[in-house]
Amino acid sequence: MLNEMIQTIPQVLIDGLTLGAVYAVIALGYTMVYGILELINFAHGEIFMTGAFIGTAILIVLTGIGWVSAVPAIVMLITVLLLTAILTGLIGMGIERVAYRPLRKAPRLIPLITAIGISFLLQDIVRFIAELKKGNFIVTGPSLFTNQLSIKASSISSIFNDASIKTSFVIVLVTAVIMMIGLDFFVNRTKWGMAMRAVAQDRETASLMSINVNKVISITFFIGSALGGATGVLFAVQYGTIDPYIGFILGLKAFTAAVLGGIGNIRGAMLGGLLLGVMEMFASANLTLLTGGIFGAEYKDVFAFAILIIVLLFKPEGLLGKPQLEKV
Amino acid sequence: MKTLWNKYKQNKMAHGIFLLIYICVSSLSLFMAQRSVTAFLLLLSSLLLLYFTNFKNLTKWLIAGIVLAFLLPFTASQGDAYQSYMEVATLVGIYIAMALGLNIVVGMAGLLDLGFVAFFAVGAYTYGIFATAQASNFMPFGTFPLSGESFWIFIIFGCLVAALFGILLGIPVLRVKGDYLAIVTLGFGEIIRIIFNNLDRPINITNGAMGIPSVTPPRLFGIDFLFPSQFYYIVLVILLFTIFTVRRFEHSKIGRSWKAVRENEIAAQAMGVPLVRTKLMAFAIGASFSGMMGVVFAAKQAFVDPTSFTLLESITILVMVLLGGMGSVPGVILGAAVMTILNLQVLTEITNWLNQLSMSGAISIPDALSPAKMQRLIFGLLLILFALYRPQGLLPAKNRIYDEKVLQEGSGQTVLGIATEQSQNEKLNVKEV
Amino acid sequence: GCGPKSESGSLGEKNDSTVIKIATQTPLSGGSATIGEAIKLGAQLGLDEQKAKFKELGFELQLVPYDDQADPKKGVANAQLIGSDKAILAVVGHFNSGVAIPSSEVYEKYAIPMVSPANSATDVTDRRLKTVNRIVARDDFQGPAGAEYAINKLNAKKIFVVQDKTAYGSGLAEAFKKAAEEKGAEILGFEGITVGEKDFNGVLNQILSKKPDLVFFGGIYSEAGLLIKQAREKGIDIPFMGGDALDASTLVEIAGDAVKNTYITSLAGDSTKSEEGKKFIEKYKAAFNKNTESYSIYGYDTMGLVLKGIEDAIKANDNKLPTREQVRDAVRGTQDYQGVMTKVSFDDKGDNEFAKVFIFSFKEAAYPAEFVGEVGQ
Amino acid sequence: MLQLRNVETYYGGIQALKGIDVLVDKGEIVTLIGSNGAGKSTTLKSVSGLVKIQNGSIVYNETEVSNKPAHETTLLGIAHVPEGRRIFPKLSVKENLLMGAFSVKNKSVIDQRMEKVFRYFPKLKDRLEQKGGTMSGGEQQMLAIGRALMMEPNLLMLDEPSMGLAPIIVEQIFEIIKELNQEGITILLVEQNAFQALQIAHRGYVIQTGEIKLQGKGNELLNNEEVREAYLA
Amino acid sequence: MSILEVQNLTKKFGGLTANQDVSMTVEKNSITAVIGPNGAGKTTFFNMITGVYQPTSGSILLQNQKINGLKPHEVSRKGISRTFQNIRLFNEMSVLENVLVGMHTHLKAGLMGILFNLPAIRKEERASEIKAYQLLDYVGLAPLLNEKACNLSYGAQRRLEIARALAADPKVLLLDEPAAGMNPKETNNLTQLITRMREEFNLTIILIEHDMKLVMEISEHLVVLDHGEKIAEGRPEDIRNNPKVIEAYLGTGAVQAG
Ligand SMILES: Nc1ncnc2c1ncn2[C@@H]1O[C@H](COP(=O)(O)OP(=O)(O)OP(=O)(O)O)[C@@H](O)[C@H]1O
Ligand SMILES: Nc1ncnc2c1ncn2[C@@H]1O[C@H](COP(=O)(O)OP(=O)(O)OP(=O)(O)O)[C@@H](O)[C@H]1O
Ligand SMILES: CC(C)C[C@H](N)C(=O)O
Ligand SMILES: [Mg+2]
Ligand SMILES: [Mg+2]
Repeated sequence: MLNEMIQTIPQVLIDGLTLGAVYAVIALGYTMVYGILELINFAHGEIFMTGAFIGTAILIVLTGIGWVSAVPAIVMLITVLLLTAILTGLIGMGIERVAYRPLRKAPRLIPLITAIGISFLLQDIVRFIAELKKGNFIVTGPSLFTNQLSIKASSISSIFNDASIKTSFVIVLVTAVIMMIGLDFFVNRTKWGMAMRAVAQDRETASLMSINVNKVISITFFIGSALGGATGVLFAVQYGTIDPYIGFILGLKAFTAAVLGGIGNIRGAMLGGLLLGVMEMFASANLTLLTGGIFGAEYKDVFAFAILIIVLLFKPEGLLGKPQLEKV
Repeated sequence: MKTLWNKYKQNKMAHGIFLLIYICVSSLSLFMAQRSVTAFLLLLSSLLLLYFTNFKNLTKWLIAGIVLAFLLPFTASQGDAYQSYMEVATLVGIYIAMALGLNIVVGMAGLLDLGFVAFFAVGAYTYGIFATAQASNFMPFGTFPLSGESFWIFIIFGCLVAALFGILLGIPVLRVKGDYLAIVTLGFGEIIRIIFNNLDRPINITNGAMGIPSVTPPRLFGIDFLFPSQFYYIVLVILLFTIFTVRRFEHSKIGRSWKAVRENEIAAQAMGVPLVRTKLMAFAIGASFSGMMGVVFAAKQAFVDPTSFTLLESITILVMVLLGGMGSVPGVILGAAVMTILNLQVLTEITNWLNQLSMSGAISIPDALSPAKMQRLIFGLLLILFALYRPQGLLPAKNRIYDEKVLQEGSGQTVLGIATEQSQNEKLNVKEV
Repeated sequence: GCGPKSESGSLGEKNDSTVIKIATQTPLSGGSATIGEAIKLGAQLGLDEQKAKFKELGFELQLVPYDDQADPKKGVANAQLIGSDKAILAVVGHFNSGVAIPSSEVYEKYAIPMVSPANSATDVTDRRLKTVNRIVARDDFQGPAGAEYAINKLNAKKIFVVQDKTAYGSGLAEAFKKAAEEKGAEILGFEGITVGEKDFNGVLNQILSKKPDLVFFGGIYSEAGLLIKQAREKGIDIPFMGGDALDASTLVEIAGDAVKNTYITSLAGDSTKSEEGKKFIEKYKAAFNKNTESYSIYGYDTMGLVLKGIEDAIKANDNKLPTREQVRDAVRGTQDYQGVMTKVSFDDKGDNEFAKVFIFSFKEAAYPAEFVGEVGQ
Repeated sequence: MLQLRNVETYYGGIQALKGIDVLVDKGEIVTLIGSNGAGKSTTLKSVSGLVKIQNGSIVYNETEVSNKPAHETTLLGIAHVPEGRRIFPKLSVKENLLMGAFSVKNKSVIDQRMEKVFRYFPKLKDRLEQKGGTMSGGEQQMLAIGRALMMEPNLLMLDEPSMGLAPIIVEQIFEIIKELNQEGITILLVEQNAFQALQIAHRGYVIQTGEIKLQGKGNELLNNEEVREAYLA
Repeated sequence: MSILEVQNLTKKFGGLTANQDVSMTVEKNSITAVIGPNGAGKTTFFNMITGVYQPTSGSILLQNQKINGLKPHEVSRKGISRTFQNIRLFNEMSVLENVLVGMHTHLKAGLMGILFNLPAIRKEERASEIKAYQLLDYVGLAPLLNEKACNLSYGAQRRLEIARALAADPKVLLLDEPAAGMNPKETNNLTQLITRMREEFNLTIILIEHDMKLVMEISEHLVVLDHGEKIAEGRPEDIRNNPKVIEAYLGTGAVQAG
């Protein structure tokens, strides 16, 4: 039994990391917005979904005019990523403007209502457009990367099986890491990043430092949503098929990941995402083995949530979160 | 104009007359126009009007009781739409009770709970399993399904089991704070749902995803409860009990300690409020209402399956609380009623109407925009508008107003710290605003 | 709508014909809206075609589509609305068995006949409600039919079963598993996935290491498409098999080339085969500017059957508006109704005696798949 | 330099300022004193733009600044050290100081200003990497003033800089205020510690429930019977 | 007779020692002041006594009973009540309700009693409302009883904290910088209130304060902390002239002012 588990580990790890990378980058968006506004932006999952659709639409259009075959896939990907990021970034900014800004002084949980409202709106609007254009809201985009690489894990040790990966996996992972490092640098090393952190801690005082708080919050939403949208593109590239309802579950998982890593913490979001992905993949591949068939793959979320709860019990602020000791 | 309005505001008589006329007109119109949702809603909103009158509490309760127990069912009963109104009214009652339960947890104790529907599920399954043959899969003794008479005991049972689960969930709560709590409860809710969805193996307890069909209907004095118009009364009774209980708690030592914990944990502890116990109590009591309604729901649907207990459901209940006004009992009642009626009746009717228009060719809509699919969109829009225009909730929470005169009087007869036996406390007249 | 009494029907009714409404209840929004929509449109086409005929009888036909959102609670609440609209004489629906079961408890109370174009779960008719009928095969017929084909024709000895943990998916998977075991195959695994998720590599890794001859999937096309696609990417090139819910063009769209070597047991035959089928497809396309789904034609046939029942009831009632009970009994009494796709005779439970299971194979990435066999009762 | 005319400010329905007139000339130290809730902080907030005024006008260096948002008034050279210090707790001391010079692009200017801050508060130089939130109350107050100085303001508004500080620190703070003023910074000071505030102020205003009750030279007010009775007793 | 005894109390936060071996004895019915520079560990000291922080080592005895290790609400039950340096009221609750929460430990109402609205519970509730009102009257907040706590002015909030603490009927009352943010006049009033309270409620009071005038005026005993350690202890006159205290804390000006 153990043998079987170990054999599949390289593959499980790779699959888990792919999924985890997607969780992680979505989690970054949650964490950023949360870090500044203490607002769980429940519409973030839908922004991710919108990004996936925008990206796919751009790809389809570009394919239509024969661009895709003319340029290398990677150039193509970067173009689509950037375009989508800008568009979803703008959408995010707009959402903040309409649905969150008027509620800054309202009780803390009220923006939750508008967030849910926005989610429903985005889902249906995207669905309308997709159905109008394609007659079906489940959309499969052109695939950019189809190569399979094989990792000879068995050459490391014979207890491992070989693993295969899509080239897109490498691209997803690399992009995700670049995004995280970029974001980390931006927030911790640049003046605007510092302004964001200042706004997060004390908006009023930040405005006394000549910081235009509204602008900073807009920028935060822009970046968070741009990341979300870009992740949507990565997702579409990796999994091929999207529908207007992908945002809900993925958003939920990503939010969980953000909390697991310590919400508000950028590296935490990354760690939480990757961990959650690997955990889930491990559970669905091995739970049956581990429990002798009593609990199967369908319990993978129970497994993941149980671990989350256990982690929070021992480290209530998440893995990388700093304990928020209230000075009494 | 303004003075007239002010006069009106102070005059009980005027209130009474206006209300009476209103109720008469709306019930008459419901009586006459049986398919009219508008009339039905108008009659329901007489309760809202009633809430704004300055009658004594007892009077208000009496009038509300008459409207709900007699007038509404009677006037609606004359036509075909009767059962569908009662179905909506029953579901409204169920959601109100749940929202009131969640309001204790979120609104009063300030604990963000995103897995609240789990308790509802627990209640529903408790009855569903024993009121069908399902229980014989794992219970070697006893004959199942239990008879419909057992339903009444199961209401209490569901209440207790849900409270127990509330405490179970509460235990992690002791350490986790704020939005972390949200995710822990969310996880808990999902865990419960997934477990119910999979407990057909190794022993078939919940029948898994297939759900449990043909749940025995409740039975009283040889009468089976089959129709919404019958369940309506069960729900009404439980709901009254719930409101009554919540009101009691709200203005008691326990209710105050919930709010104190919400406002400032550290100060609350320093004032002798035990954090753990207080929070657990909020979870348990909040859960118990859901548990009871879960039992009713299982009996009403005659079918229990895990898809009724998704995260979206928890979020919906939370939105009811937020929309109505966190911590405000009347607000939450209104919020739950508005959300449920919107979702189940108004939106369906609107889209049906639009649909007829488009089918009869009055307006032409591309298929992708078919009105039948627009419910969620409209719902989303409404949510945003509500939140933007009533950010404090429809009826924001208010503190109890104490009458200074009475307190002063009372003080005259007591020495600081020691209340004398004969202090005429009964006179203490507490008003709600 | 908010109009006056229902008997007088809806807006702007000038002539004296009585309105008869037929409701559909299917998911029009949410993840499985494609087929829900297809059923509705099929039914709509069926109804539109017969409007003239009923006009002559002095009745005006109207379709009232309800969106059950694949949610039992919504289904039940809609059912109450349907029940209280006296003009509604029958229901075409549902798509999900999980919604059909509780909703039909309500129909039964109002004696509104329901005919399902899609629900295959055994509990739908096993509760022996007078109002509940279906024209498709049951899962305990479909599952074994698949098992039979997998073992005898595809030579599968070791089978891995995946299901989506919904009422439909697990019911079908259980039925398949049971039959396959009886027929001597070894079940290597019985795993669940989550509806709405997009990454099934975890379960696929199990399949990879267990090396079965065939994978059976109990679930819906959207997950199936991804499952198959991801399996092929992992190099799992054994046959996949699934049930009626895979019979949708979207499956091919999602899986692309990967769909090759996939077998489905369908409740709907190949409509392109017959002349009438082809005609239907054309009409449908002309009316809605959309391609048919397999269930479109079932929506159409169901509507035809329902209207036939109503017509019979009208005739039996001296050309007057029949009661719901009369319609209910007339529908249940259907014998040898010949639809475009299927023939229907209801037994005492409301199951169709002529229901068949058809087996299709995807030889290439095109929908519909190639017909390879059928199994009757 | 700064002139408030008939300023009225509301919090929701509550009127906190009922039409006050205050004048601060260049190079002065002007102090506002008054009991709790009199509206002292609100006056400062009205000037810096943290709250909106309903009525009246605020003119700074001939520019109308009424209802300009805070991030714009600060650019004009008005620095506001808010009540309760309001350090960014999770930013380091250095970052807190840098926030003060947020609008400055030139790096060498920033360095120069920082050196100047260290001249007043050498203690900060040793703690550059410490998180603001972990500093003691006195240190935080220094940091808050230092942060405001990074803006190189013409007008420095201080809201109760001595609150909660040890007597020895209070003394230091008042010394520093005097020093800053001598360097040419105009100062508007709100204090509960009326005794010390009036001692260093050129002029003072007594504010009560949103209205100016008295005004005059610092030492005049110090010796005014009414003032002694109400605030110094 | 001593009511509270603290022995070798030490508190470490990671590397930082906030209190180091602090010992002291508090006489029943006395007013003791704890003073010291910012960050000396005064508030931390209060936090340990009230159970908010657990001491790293050392012990706290209330009437010869060990109370360290108890949770804050248990300490409160034992008869220690406090106010907070940074005001911690129940902001959204009314002024009267704030005081009612203070009485929490003394109310007997249980789940069933509340549910069935038993007469005894009703009576208790009414009596407690009256008592709360009297306490508000005592600190001069009676007319504001229905205001939300957060709408009160700063000084009023401090007084409300005191009323709330008194409602618990404590034996020992801890006040953390009660005069902060008050002008001299208000401080004077507070001084009188504190003295009166001690008499009328038979209290032992420990207070932290930076206002030397107040401290010197009302306290019988002073404890000076610096860097977490006790550097001096004694009567006000002695402390005022203690060079160590002057250097670390008082400075030269304050001595004159007081
Ligand atoms: N955010 C607010 N919301 C509502 N009312 C407020 C707010 N801030 C201040 N107030 C009210 O405005 C009035 C003036 O307050 P302000 O803070 O200006 O007083 P202050 O003179 O600075 O008092 P203190 O000495 O306590 O700081 C007070 O009555 C106060 O209660
Ligand atoms: N929860 C905590 N975590 C880490 N350090 C803390 C904590 N609480 C207090 N400290 C540190 O302990 C030291 C003593 O703090 P304390 O609040 O007791 O000082 P204080 O004497 O009350 O000062 P002040 O007069 O400014 O209120 C300070 O250096 C403070 O930063
Ligand atoms: C089309 C299918 C997914 C429907 C399924 N046969 C059911 O009964 O739910
Ligand atoms: Mg102030
Ligand atoms: Mg302190």
